[in-house]
Amino acid sequence: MVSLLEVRNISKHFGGVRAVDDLSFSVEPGEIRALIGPNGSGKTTCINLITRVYQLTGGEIYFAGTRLDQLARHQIVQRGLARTFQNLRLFETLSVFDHVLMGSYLHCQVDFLRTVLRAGPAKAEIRATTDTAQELLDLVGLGDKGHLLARSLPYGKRRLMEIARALATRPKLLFLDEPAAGMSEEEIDRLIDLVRAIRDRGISILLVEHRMRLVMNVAEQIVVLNYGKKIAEGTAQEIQNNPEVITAYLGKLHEKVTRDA
Amino acid sequence: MNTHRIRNGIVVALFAFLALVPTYVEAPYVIFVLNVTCINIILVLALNFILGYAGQVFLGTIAFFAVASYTHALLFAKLGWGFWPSLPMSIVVTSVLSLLIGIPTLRVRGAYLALMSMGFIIVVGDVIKNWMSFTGGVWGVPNIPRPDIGTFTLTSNLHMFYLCLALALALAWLSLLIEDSRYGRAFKAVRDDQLAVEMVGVSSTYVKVLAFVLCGVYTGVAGSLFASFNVYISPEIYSFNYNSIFLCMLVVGGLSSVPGSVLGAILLTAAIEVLRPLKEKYLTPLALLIIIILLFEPAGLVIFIERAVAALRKFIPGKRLKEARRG
Amino acid sequence: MTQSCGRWMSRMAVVALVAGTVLALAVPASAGEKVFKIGGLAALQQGFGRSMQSGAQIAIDEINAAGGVSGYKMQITWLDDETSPATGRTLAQRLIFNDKVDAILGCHASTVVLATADLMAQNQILDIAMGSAQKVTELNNPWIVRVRENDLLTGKVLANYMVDKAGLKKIAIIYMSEQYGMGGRDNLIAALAAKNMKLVAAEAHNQGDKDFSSQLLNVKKAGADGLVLISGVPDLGIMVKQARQLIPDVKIFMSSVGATKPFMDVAGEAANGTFAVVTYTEDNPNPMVQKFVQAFKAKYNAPPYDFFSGLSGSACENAGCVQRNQGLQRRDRPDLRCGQGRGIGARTPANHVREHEAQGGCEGQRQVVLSAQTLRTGEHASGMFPRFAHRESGSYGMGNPVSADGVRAGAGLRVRPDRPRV
Amino acid sequence: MVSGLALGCVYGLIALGYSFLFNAVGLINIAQGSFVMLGAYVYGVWFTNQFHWPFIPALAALIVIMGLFGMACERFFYRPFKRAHLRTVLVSLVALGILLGNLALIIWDPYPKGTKGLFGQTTLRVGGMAIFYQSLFIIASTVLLLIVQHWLFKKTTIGKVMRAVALDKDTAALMGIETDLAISLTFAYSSILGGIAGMLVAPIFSIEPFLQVIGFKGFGACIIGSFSSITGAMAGGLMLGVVETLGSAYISSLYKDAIAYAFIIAFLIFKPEGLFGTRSEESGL
Repeated sequence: MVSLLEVRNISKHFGGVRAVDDLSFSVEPGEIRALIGPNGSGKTTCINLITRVYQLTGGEIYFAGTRLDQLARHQIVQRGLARTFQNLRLFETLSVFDHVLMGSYLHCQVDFLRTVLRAGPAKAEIRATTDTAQELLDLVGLGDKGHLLARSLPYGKRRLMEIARALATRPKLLFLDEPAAGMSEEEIDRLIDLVRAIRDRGISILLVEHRMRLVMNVAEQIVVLNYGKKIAEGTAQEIQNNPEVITAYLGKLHEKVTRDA
Repeated sequence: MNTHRIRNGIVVALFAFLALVPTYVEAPYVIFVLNVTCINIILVLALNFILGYAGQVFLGTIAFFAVASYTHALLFAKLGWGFWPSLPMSIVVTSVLSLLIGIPTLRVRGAYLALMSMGFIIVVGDVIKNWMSFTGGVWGVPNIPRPDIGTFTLTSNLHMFYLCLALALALAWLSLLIEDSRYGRAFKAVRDDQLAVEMVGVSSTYVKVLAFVLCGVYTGVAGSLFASFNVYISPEIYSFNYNSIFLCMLVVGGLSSVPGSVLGAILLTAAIEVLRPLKEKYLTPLALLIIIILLFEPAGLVIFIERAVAALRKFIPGKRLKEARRG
Repeated sequence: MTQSCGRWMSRMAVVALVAGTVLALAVPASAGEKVFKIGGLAALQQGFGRSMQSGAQIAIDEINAAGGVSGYKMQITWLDDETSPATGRTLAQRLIFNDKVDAILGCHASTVVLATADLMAQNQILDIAMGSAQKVTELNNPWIVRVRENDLLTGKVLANYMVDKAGLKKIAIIYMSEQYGMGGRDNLIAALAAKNMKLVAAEAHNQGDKDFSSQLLNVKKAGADGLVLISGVPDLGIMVKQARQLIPDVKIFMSSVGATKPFMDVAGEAANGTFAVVTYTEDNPNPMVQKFVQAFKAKYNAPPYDFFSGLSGSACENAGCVQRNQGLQRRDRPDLRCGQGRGIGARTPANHVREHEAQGGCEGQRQVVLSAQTLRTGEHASGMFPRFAHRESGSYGMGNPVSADGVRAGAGLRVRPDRPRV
Repeated sequence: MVSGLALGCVYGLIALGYSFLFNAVGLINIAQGSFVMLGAYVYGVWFTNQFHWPFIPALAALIVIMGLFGMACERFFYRPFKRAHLRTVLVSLVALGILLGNLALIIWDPYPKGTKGLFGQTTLRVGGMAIFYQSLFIIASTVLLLIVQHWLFKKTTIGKVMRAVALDKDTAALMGIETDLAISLTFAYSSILGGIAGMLVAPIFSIEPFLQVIGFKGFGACIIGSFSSITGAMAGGLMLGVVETLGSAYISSLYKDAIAYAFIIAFLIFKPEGLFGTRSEESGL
């Protein structure tokens, strides 16, 4: 079986710094995979490389059998790969509803003139996208917030809105970049349900996350990075018992403890 | 939906106001200025696509305008094409040019784009001025005929005004429709965050080029109307001063707002005529006005009207009941 | 609440400030009883426009002090046309329909004159044009008269002097790529062709250029001994400076722009030893000219900057009389009588020039196009601007035997002999 | 060729003002040309033509005036829009340009003016060519200013503060740096640079409101060279000057500006980081 996403030996150097170094991993259809690692281990850089925000220094990326690293950013999304951002990227002047509608832009087929004049098939299309948007907002629990300006939402809700926006592009694979940051424990509970619900729609998920509660609860496979390199890969159970991972995480903790002492 | 109704209402009201002016004021000079107002409205709407909706600091609309007027003038006055064939032709030429300019230009952003647009104005000006055999060079193109409808020629400025007004209204309405469509949303999204737009699978370059082409189409119409209306065109018309005036109109009226663009064009065209006794000094109050508006109400003067209308509506019980019933 | 109130107060204060500025800048116009209204159109953002404004005011003050024209007081309203034909058209309408002017003192840019020509004819408004282009003549519009020299004449005068008097063999030109420069070039070529000569180099530059080295080097390569520069200020001044640096030996000739104070200011010492064709100079001993210059100095505390002041003054003096002389009376002003027109510039409509040319002679043409005062008396003694040392004057004017082809119009050619170079 | 070099130096000099502000605030000041114009007027018309001050006090006064003026511009035309969309800042600066151009017209009349400069019209004769001393003066001053700027930016505390602010305003503020003051000083310095450029070019060009346009060429120089490198800006200026001179000599003097802008635009499109810049990671992050 072909992997949905296959990352082969990618690396990224910023000047002399090797942010990502010869990294390979894959995501299978229908799975939730997590990418974890200490701060600065290259998790977000890795996502930025796959979505072409950064240029690769080396390596190849395949998505459902086709090569990704030659495409423009928007083409990657058109192939079925969507993402959210660690530091939220909102459209300042658009409402929550508009954000989600923006996500379904790429699936609109009707030509310019008929869309603008709302003639012929445009009407049906507008209705369809509006319905989808409402449905997605309901899914993430923002069903009644559609008319608000996105920037007026609290931090945690903005993250949910970004997820709805990404879902509106109808992805096969969704990257969630630290979705739990800034969320309360209660919100994380709901997020866990949401992530599972998304997966149940047949969308694979690559989760970059700090909050171990989320990762350990939802991820089926976990990839651990340290200094841009993969140091371990396996189920939650395996990772928790992997000595190298413990050193990477606890090593820091250990250092910190000794320093504090 | 409510804000949309207010917005559309203001546009209609502004155009109705313009249409009614000639019934009360018959002075030929006022009628003349009304024509200029309509052409300015179209130009400001054009600039609004790029600077307002898409947020790109491209200030070269005057160059598109020049190309459009020259295309129209040469086809109409020299080749005798007639107004109605020349109009779509100048729209096509201008939008193709804006496409050609748009694609490479859009790789650059912010102040780079601002400079490139200034350079573009200079290049277009140089070509028009120096390509004697084709454009008539510095002498311009004289005797551009007025448009005709059927067998009726719009020689009088009043008739010309109704044509300009109708076209301006149609284009303003089209702007409103575009704003409410997914394209309008995409323009604003590109302005707010290009990367996020690309990350929902939309090419930001495509969106920006679309804004450019729309700007080209609008300036195409404005250029055609202007050439026929003014009878004579020459390179001096398309000056930096005139260009800054569009910018003022848009900022003063309200960036990213159709009623704002229309209001800005009306107010400033009138203001410039009122400030004429200041002679060469009229740019000073205009520049101060921009700064003041940016400082106190970056959304432009139109926001005051919108607020006033919204406040008035609260006092109309019937409306409130109806809305309560609906909601 | 108080905060928003304070915010409002500060906003209102700013608005008041702006309104105040606007009002302070605006000059309220006063209305007389019996007035002859002139509308002034000029690029007031440029020096020429400013000169026209101040020069015309002198003449109007003088006329009004003497009781006006046939009892009509003269009054002038100036508007800035930015040398844009579009703005010019708008403003012409404003002047004609709103301010109800009787005559328009036209723009110095020929394109504006061309753009407004049809309005003048339709509304029977006399346009006293300042544009010097031959195209203005070709309009054949009886409502346009001109008080400035036709560019055609400048070309002829230059050719006559350079070839016949100075004996130059290789003449080159650098011109501004605007109507003024291009017209000047064509006229010079025509005038030289009449003498079986050709330009050895014709180079162009764009308005606002700062570096002319490539044009000057081409002229140098062509081995020119005489160089004609037809351009505007300040480009002309910078060009002369650079010409002195790159081709020190060439003789430099200019159109009337080369005899203006702004040119002198920019060119500085480099202006020494250059030649300029001009119809009006403030050191012309003609009492009329001197009276004008005195009045100007008294009012503005400075000498007139350029010929536009003088021409503009002359134009105003004539505005009243021309209409009657030409039978071009406005229907609504049958009572208007000819005043004491002293200049002759405006007396002949532009189409007369054409007739004369068609006949192959230029008799009378100078009267049409050249400033009246300096020509009629024939006593014009040209000079240099007093602030330059080594003054030595010569005159190439009316009655000069060199003008064998009958162009006796070169009265204003001002000769600025070479000064010994260091 | 020599004149191309001198012209290039002028462009480079103006480019310095742009590049300084860009390095410190990350802003391209489209009104820089107006600073040049203002410097030319203040120094040329007021100090030299009207007051007849000697060079040194006039230069000192120019520096003080331009510095204060730059700070005022920052206060009214930049600071209020610091957090707004870039478009707002740029529109505000365009308005500043219009305002200054028109005010110059009102304060000083619209007649173009000349000024003598330090060396008047005296020339140095080399072979068949005469070179204005003023041109040599411009080249020398430019080199001097280059060195000063390098030193100021890399070695002094104030330079370090400015660089810190440029890198990250918020962190710099947390470190106790008064970012507003630092930005204000940056504006002051770049305004002084503009003023000095104006002072230097006034004798070889002319003083008029239209002088603002020369700012665009300085900007172009930055694009060709680099905004982030001072030497780059200088080299870009020289290159632009030479291209302009050669373009008008071999192609057409009428399309000289068109050629120059085409050259700039080509650089923008194909090598946006400039000749001397390092390619920055193109990301919105």
